[in-house]
Order: sequence, then structure tokens, then C-alpha cells
Amino acid sequence: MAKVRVQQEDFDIGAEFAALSAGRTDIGGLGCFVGTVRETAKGRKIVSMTLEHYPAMTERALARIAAEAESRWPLLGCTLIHRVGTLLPGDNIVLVLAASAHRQAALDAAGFLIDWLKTRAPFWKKERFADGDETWVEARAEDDAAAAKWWAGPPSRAAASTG
Amino acid sequence: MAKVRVQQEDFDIGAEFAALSAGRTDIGGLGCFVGTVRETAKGRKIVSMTLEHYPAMTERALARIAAEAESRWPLLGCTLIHRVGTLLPGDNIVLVLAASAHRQAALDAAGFLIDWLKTRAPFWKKERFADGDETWVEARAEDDAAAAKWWAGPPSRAAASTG
Amino acid sequence: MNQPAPTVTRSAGLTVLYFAWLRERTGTAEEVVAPPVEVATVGALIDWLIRRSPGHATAFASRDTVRCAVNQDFADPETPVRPGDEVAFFPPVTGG
Amino acid sequence: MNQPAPTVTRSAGLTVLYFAWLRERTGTAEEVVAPPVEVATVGALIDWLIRRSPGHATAFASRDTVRCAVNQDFADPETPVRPGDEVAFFPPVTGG
Repeated sequence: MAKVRVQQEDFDIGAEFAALSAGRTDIGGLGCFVGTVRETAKGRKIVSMTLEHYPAMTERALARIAAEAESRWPLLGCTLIHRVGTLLPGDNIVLVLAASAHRQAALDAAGFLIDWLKTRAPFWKKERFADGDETWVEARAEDDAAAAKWWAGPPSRAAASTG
Repeated sequence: MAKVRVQQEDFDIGAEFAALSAGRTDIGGLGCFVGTVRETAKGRKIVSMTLEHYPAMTERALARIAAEAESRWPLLGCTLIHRVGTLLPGDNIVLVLAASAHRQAALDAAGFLIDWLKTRAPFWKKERFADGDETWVEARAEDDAAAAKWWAGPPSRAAASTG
Repeated sequence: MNQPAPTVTRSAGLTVLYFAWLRERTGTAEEVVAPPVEVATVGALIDWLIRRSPGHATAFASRDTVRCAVNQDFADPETPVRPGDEVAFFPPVTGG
Repeated sequence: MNQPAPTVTRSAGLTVLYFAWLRERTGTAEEVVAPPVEVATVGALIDWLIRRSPGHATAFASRDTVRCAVNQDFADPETPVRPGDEVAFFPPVTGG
């Protein structure tokens, strides 16, 4: 059911919401996260970011992450789109979108999707700085911690609300 | 900084994302929730939902909720749009959108905004069923619990990640 | 006996608004009322309003499901009300 | 002495892919290699690859920052590798 896509071109956020909910009357809420390129990285100004990926593996990894979300929450659809290639500050990088009958499931699933995508999908970012220097972005312990928290099951805040 | 709006007409999700991030390069992530009209309420089929509000109070209440979010997370902008009037199954009801340098703040703020909006903004829903019966939607204890969880400060999952 | 009689009505009225099923049960969306000066809190105002009509009595029959705002701020039964205030009664909110 | 010499090469090669700084340090995006049969796990393959060039040695110098996938599934040093497999090496992922 999930839609996953890797592409160079930008995505149309409104069109993705519309595609997921078109003709449906069972959805009560859609949770979404869009990641964008920030101009500043560790206090330095970047001029561009290049995203590399492992083509044979990427869509499969995204589909698995989506399937895991669908097994954890009663989703009525989800969308993962990740861009590759060279992006500029302000550009969109990634969109995750999850639809459910109830808002907490939609929001929690969106949070899960981006946390797992950040640690389980084969993308690598290289930042190019104003002085011409280029460095590969290092993985962050916080991202691992954010992804790991989902191993304990839905967080307690999810248990507090079903709609 | 927040944009709040109450309107009868539908909103354009893509345009709201674009308006919030236009010309900016400091945003790293946008968290969003869109609530929609479900066709089924407590097992009964609804044909429409009418949203009433308290005009003199509504935008002020929304602005306060947004200001509270801005005091809790380092937001770079947020948008709250709520529709009023008669809506059909599948129609959009509400949009909340929060932008931040880091994803967890954006997602947590979006969750906070919808939880508080549900319990602190003066809107009332009336459902009209296929048999002509109309009933006011009752407030739900789960919504109060979802809103109350934010009193304890950001949940532990927010502490696990800063980006 | 030279002392003037105590003023028991106000010169300026209170505007009372009703929303959702409180509007339906009172049959009123808005009314301007002039309660006696003793009616100085939301709770006292409700006690006074329920005598206005059977609809008002029905609307306020289950007080723990009635919420209130005074001058567009959420209020409770102890919140003071004064001439010129806008007092709104409504059920727990259900937006979003 | 009549016994044939043990076969130390495979008939089908292993395809090895490198991404991000592993690609830059090895100077290689993809290579097909034919290690001896004793090279039966990811860990053994790394031990064998680092002898191919100084670039390979540099790429794998800090092994705890190297991740691996075998046939597009995440793998670890104990994961078996067989002729025909596609083995990819890369840094911890940083998408999103």
C-alpha cells in the first residue's frame, strides 16, 4: 500500500497529500514530515548538499520501513519520497506522510518513518562549504537514539490517546 | 510569527508549506497534521459535519496555542488553519504546521498544536447522519489526556533527539 | 429613611452568548441581561440565568458539561463578572 | 602427489560496491573480485580486500565506521558471502 520513491526532482507536497487521500472517507488524519536543506552545518555555511544512495537497495529499504510502520499502526496509506543528487539550501530533501483514522497513529507513524529512514535507508550526504571544502555528513548518535526508542514499542504518549 | 486563520473554504496544503518556508534556509524540518472528516462516527455513517465556533475568541485562542508552542520549541514559524461551516466526508478540517531547524521539534510541536487545539480552541462539531438525526460530538477523555500529557513538559522521546 | 434605596440593577448590561447545544436549548444565541449586583461571578450568573426560562434551566441542568469564557478568556464558576462583560457558555470544545 | 591441488579461486566472482567515502578512499565504485574459498564471511572479505591497495586499507582502517549490505540486506561481519553475491560497503547512513 505504501508509495516509495527516490528521485532527483522536487516533490509536490500538496499533490502527495491529495494522492493519498483522494476519494477516501475513512481517513481522519494525516501526519507529515518534510526535511529541508539548512544553510548552516555546525556553524559553517554550506552552498550545496549532494545526496548519494545505493539504487538497488534504496526503494526496497524504504518499502521495508513503510511495511514496519504499517505493522505498528493502523495506517490507511503512507508515502516516502527521498531526493538524491545535488540540492541547495532551502530545497526539500525528504517527505514522509502517514494516514490513519486517528490522529495519534498518523503523527506517531510519521515520526517513526523519518526516524527509521534516517538510520536504515542507504543515503549519504556530502556538504559543500563556501570555501570549497567538502565533507561527508557524519551519522549522529542522537539519530540512533531516536530510531532505537521505537524498539520499545509505541511511546507512552501514543498510549494516552487513540484518536 | 504564527499564522492563524479560521475560514469556510478549503486550504491549500502545498501553498501553506510554501508560504512558511519561502525564501528561508534556516529550516531543517516541517511537521504537519491535517485532520479530515471521517464518514463513520461510532459505527454510524455521517453525511455531513457542521463546525460552529466563537468568532470573537477563536483566532485569539489559536494565537495563544501557537505562542505556547513557540515558547516550548525553537520554532521558525507555525500555521494553524481551521475550517468552519458544513463539511462533507473526506473534506479537510484543520491544518497545523510547525517549522524548526530540527525534526523532533517540528514534529513534537505539530503534535502539541493539534492536541491543544482540540481542547482549547472554541469549535464545536455537529454530525448529521444518513437517517437525518443530528448530534453534537462529545468531547473525549482521550483528547483531554492527550492535551494534558504536554503539561509535564516535552515527552521523553523529545529529549532523545535534537535534530 | 432619607437614605436612597440600594441600587439593585446595573446601568450597563452583561452580554451572554450561547454556543452549540446551549444555544439550541436556551433558544438564544445572544442576549443582554441586567442581573442584580449580587450576581458577581459566573456561578452566580448561571444561578440567575436558569430562572429566565425552562430552556435555560435545561441548558444548565448538567453544569459539569458547561464551559464558560469571560471576555473571550476561559473562565470558571468563581470568575468575576462585571457590567459590560461578554460571557459565553458552551459545551467542552470538539474542534480539530 | 596425484591429488589435485585444492581449488583456491571461485568460478563466479563477488561484486563489491563502495559508497560515499569508502568509494572515494578505495577509488572504486564497483569491482568484481574472486577471493579464495576461505573468504566466506563479510569480516573475512574485508581482511582480504584491505590487501588489494593502500586505498582499500585506508577505507577499512576504522572498521567500526563501516557498514555492509549483502544482496541489499544489512549485514554484519559474520554474515556469509558466496560467489555471485553483491556486497556493499558504506558509512553509517545519513539520509532524511
